[in-house]
Amino acid sequence: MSQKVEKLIDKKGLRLDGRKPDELRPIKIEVGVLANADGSAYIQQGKNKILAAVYGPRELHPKHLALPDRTVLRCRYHMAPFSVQERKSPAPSRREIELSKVIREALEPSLFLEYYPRTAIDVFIEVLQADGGTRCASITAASLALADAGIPMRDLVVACAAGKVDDTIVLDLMDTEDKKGNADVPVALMPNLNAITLLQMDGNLSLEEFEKAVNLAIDGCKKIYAMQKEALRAKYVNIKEVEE
Amino acid sequence: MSQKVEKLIDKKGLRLDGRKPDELRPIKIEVGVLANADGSAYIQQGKNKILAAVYGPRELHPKHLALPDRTVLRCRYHMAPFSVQERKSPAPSRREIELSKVIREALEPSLFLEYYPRTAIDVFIEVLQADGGTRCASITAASLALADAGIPMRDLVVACAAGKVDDTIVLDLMDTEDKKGNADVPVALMPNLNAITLLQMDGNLSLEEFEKAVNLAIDGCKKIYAMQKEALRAKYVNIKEVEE
Amino acid sequence: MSQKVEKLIDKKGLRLDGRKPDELRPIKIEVGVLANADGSAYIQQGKNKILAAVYGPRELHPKHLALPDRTVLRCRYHMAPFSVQERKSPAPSRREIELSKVIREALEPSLFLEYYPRTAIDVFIEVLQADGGTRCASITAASLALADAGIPMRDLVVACAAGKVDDTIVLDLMDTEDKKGNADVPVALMPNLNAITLLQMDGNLSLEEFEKAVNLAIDGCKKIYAMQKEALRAKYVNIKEVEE
Amino acid sequence: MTSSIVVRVKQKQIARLIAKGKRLDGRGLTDYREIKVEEGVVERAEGSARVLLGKTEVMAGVKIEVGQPFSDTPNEGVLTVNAELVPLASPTFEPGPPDENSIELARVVDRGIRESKAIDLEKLCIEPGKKVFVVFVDVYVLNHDGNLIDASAMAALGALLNTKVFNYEYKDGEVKIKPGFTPLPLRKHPIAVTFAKINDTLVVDPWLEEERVMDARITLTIDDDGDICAIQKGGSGYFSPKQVLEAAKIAKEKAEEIRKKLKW
Amino acid sequence: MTSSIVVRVKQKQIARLIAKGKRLDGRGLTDYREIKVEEGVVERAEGSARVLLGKTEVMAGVKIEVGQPFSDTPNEGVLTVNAELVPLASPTFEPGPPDENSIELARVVDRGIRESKAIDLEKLCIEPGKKVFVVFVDVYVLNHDGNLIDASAMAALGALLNTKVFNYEYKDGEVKIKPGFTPLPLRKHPIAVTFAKINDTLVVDPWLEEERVMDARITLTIDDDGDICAIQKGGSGYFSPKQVLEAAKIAKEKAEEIRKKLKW
Amino acid sequence: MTSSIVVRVKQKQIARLIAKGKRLDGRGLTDYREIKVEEGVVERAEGSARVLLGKTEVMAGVKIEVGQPFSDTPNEGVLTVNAELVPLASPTFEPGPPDENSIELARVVDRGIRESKAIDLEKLCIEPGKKVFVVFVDVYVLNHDGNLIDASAMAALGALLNTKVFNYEYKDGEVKIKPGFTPLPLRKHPIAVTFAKINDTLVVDPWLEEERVMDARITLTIDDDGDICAIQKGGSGYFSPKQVLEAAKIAKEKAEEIRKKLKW
Repeated sequence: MSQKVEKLIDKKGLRLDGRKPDELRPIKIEVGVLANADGSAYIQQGKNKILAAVYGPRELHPKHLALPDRTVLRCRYHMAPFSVQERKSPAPSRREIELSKVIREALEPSLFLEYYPRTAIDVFIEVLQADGGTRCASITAASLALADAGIPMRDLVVACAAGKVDDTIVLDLMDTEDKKGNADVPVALMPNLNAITLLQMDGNLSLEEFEKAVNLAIDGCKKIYAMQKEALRAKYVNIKEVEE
Repeated sequence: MSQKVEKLIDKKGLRLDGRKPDELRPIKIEVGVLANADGSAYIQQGKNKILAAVYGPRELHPKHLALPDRTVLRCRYHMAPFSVQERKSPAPSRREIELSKVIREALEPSLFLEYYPRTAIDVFIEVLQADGGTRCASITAASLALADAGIPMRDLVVACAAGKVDDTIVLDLMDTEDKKGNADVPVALMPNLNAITLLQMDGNLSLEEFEKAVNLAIDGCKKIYAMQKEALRAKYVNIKEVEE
Repeated sequence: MSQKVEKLIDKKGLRLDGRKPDELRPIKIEVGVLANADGSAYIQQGKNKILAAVYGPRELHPKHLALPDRTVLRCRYHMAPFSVQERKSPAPSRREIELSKVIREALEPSLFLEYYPRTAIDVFIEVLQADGGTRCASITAASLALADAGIPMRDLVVACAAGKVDDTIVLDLMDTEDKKGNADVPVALMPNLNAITLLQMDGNLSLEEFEKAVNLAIDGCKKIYAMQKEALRAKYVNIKEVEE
Repeated sequence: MTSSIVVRVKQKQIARLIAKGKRLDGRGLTDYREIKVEEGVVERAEGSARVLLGKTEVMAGVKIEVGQPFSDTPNEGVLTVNAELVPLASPTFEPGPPDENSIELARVVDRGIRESKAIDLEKLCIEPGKKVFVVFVDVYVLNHDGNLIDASAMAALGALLNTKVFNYEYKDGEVKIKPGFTPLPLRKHPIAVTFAKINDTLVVDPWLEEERVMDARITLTIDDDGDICAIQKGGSGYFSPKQVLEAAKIAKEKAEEIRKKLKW
Repeated sequence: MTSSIVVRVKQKQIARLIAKGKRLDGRGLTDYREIKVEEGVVERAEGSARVLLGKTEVMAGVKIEVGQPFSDTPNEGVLTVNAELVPLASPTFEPGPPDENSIELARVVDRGIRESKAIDLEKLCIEPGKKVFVVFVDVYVLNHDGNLIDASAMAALGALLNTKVFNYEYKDGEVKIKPGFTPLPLRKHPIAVTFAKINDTLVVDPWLEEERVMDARITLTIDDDGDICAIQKGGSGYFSPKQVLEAAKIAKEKAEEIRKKLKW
Repeated sequence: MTSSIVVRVKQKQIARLIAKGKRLDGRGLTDYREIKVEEGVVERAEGSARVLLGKTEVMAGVKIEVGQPFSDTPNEGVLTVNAELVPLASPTFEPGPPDENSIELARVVDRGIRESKAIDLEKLCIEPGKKVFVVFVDVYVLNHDGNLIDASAMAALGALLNTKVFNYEYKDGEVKIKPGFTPLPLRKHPIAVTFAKINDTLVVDPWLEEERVMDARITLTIDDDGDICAIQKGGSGYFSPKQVLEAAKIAKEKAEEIRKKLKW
């Protein structure tokens, strides 16, 4: 009955999957992966597998929801029923509704919403497999999908969590660390503007630990930011090659 | 297993809470209790605690629901999840939907709906604690909230139930009397017009008993009507005092 | 626990209800049975009892669903809660939603949708008692209701199933045959145009058996078609008699 | 807008007639339209009936299932009444979940049956607190020409009157169905009588044209002893106390009349 | 309005080509687009597959849970197929509960698996009438470029083919998971073959441009023996009886072709 | 359109004041509005409280029921937080199921209680894996004048503080209620502190006028030890890392201040 708390960090200071505390999981990013969407991106971060698609700017139905002076950014974060251990009902859960909101608010600061009055931009995120940190990976992919759709932006938004596990501040928590650790701090960043666009936390951190965690998450964000830009470049190069 | 039917009226002719058959529960009424609403009122009747708020006349969405020749009166009677013994789901029950309708139809005759074409007046009722007779207390409070919102009216609507308990016709049934008694007859009245705007019944009454019960309920209504007017006066006096 | 598979066809080659393999159940059709609907029909086929009503062409709400160049045909197939062995929730099931779609698509080819731009024609089907083959009987009745509503059409649509039961191809399966048989092939037909407007199947049939079943179903359709026309004629005669 | 002018013209016409004690369809003020009740129309249901009240047509079906009792009435069966205003019955009915009108209709029919104690619910208990019979009454309006409440109450009662409960054996917490049926234990026959107030006059059994112009509506449900067991006022008008008492008296007479006529 | 003119121009162009036995994308009338199936793409699911049919992309995932059997099949496991037309797959898909299109898609895929008796559901019974395995097949459309039915049926089958059921011990009414897995007992490989009727001609595996101009659609699902196990006609047009039988013959050939190609 | 001009004018006015360290309602940048907490306002609930934060008014009620634990925490009671933005509280609230704002509000309040481990959930276990107490916290917003999160967190905590759990006897799988009550086992007092960022400056406890013009919002929930147990950023703006750390420091002070004042 009583669940033995397993050690999340071993004697060598390594984590369950062999990572060092400040090490990211393997990340694979691809841009422009879906044929119909105006923009799209795919991210694998550990066992997370996430697709993001962008449609728009486009007309908005029903029309009375349109705004005269700016575009309406809409965002849906959604998990496939088979993405988690126990089958998830496809109807949006309260968690998915909250995450859709905070992800939208993490992406909004990067966009020039006033460029496209009376329109909508739709961001659709589908988590095909979940392994902790899906909101962060979703933001990373969604921002790329927006860029791929040609939406002008101040900066890419990139996200990564830090947290506390067995009294150690660690980067990029995977599922088990998230559930059995002491705290999780997801952070979204526009690196060029040094602007935090998403910040959440649950768990227990002193002020000092919190500062450490935020800084570590920002470091992680910057590393992923480089991969984001590389993925964008890869797509343009491909297009060029195809065109030539 | 077998529930002993307790005596609802004792040898002295007094009820479970010590009241005489034709006695109202203690009532406390306050007008103008909510800052945002255009009009509001609070009523305590026995252990009932009910808030009513009015917004409007205001624009109505979606617009195609607007009427060219009169205002649309909308009414929502709603119980807080913690207002009853077993937690109530916040989604509207069939009972709440029916009560919303009959309360709206009890208030409508008092209003000059044709004064505000193409608008809506919204009456929102929240039962914070329920103890029998909530529909009546709700009407009493809602009518005051309408008056507080400055909506012109023919008369205040006031409501009170009578019923039959242990073969006695009694006034203003509380929860236990409602559930274990023989009949409950809620009545809403515009006293100056001698007009009954709500009448329901469930239980078993002969024609003679019914007549007695209606008359007793009307007496109760008239007593509460005096308190309604007093509560309105109290608010105006307060405003005056504040203004001076 | 183990359900003995009963014989669905006896030694004489007769079915559970005494029918021969290519025999229809008793059918009773009436046109113009509902006072409010623009057109209506009632069908009894075996123990199936089904009402169909048509309203329209009429205005369509919300208006943005209207089409500039044709009418919108809408169809609701719905079962009464008491129509089946175990009470059915009145909320539309997935099966009812699918059947509403295929019935609509079976009726559409018979109509000149472009005659009534910006309008809707509504077909409402209520299964009062179900006994296998309700989708076919519904189509037969709905097409008559459309005719009764005066909607111009290329031909009546008539439907009937064939199937396989105890290795025999049979016509017009009733409930038990449908559930315990090997295959069911509902077919809808516009007989004058030799056009199949609905075709479904479930079970297991070789190509040869399938061909036999389709041909048998078409034969059945043609027999019911005669009854359809007779029922229409009966109504007009009645009207004439009333007028005279 | 046009339609509301038509309504006003018709309203005047109806009102003028009523002032003379007459109605548009020729009835007297307290006359019902023709009532036809057909029982047992859906063999697959445990009970069923179809009611024609003039052109208003309502069907009711009863299904019996085994379920759990409510925790405050552990040794009583459960009664559930539902009403569907299916869209084939009227151009104004829309498909979708029950709206306030169908919910009110179901609850008024329910109240009549429940408060008259028509069904002996204690006889529908299988094991106290665990298993009881659940009686589903589904009211299905097929054509709406006014006074749905009275027609629905009659259809529901008609269906209950021919309802059979399957026989069973109860062992080790399992209900095993046995051959044969027992009639539903029915003790009372509540009749709903509805009035419309038009031009300050009460008329019984309003049809659709009258409902369109009425100020308010009141229904009284009367049991076999002539007692009132349920009342529902509807509509955005009001009644005087005198009118209410007058309605109660007429309702008692009308209910007796109907009960005799239908041999209920 | 413009879009419907474009549709009409394209319709003529597609129809003209089809009259010559050609198609806009260069295929022959009975040619499928390129088919790619990738199995086991979601490790967290008990089974999964991703199918590319030209640019149409569909994923399916299988989850296995312990649940109750249906009362009329007490010793069989339960199969549940669901399909989501998630809005990232097409500008015309909207978020929200399943609409008639996704319900039809799910039910056609379900029918193919169920009617071919592909899964040996009796082997998924744990205790008759009490506990069985429930097989959830979730079809997830990721890019819609036409012929979702065939792609979804393939994705569902591909996912079932690599589905593992966890080993268990059953004692005192409790299911205890044991180490290791057993493959899902799969006996058949139903293949759905869909035709569009355009200009009175049948074409196999319609892509989106063809679906936009087609009169009607028909799907035949064929099992390993070449028998038909499910059919679904869709769209607001019709077929002649001859066309239906022709489609059945072609479907049988195509299904065999695909089964060989995919080694199913 | 007009309203957005008004907003812009007010925005400038509010921003100009804040640049001088002042606020429209006279408060300092890190001052809370007046806080009033009234406990035990609904006798029928197991716990309840009403909070006034300036003109923002929130009520919370706690109900305790017996239910099942989650499968991953078999020996812990269950906490469920729900928030209703009932339409009487603001002209912008609409009746209907919870929208993203009320869901976020409920989840932020929930996180503060859950992550601070305020309730000793293990003490709410009746039989591991079978029966536990379920604690329903219902937050009911009665008047919205800004900063619903802090007011709701206080109302929830206030309600929990006076929550009584009924005594019981557990035998043969049945919970029998016994006379008397035990206080809910509460170990921590999490306080939510919310900041608005206006004109690149942080202000504590924003009221409605400030929320209308703010760029972004951040809430930090602080436990009795001064540790952070939950954070939520909201709104379509951003914060610099420095601002975030500054907010954390101020939140710690403010939480201590409030805890002292309310004697929590």
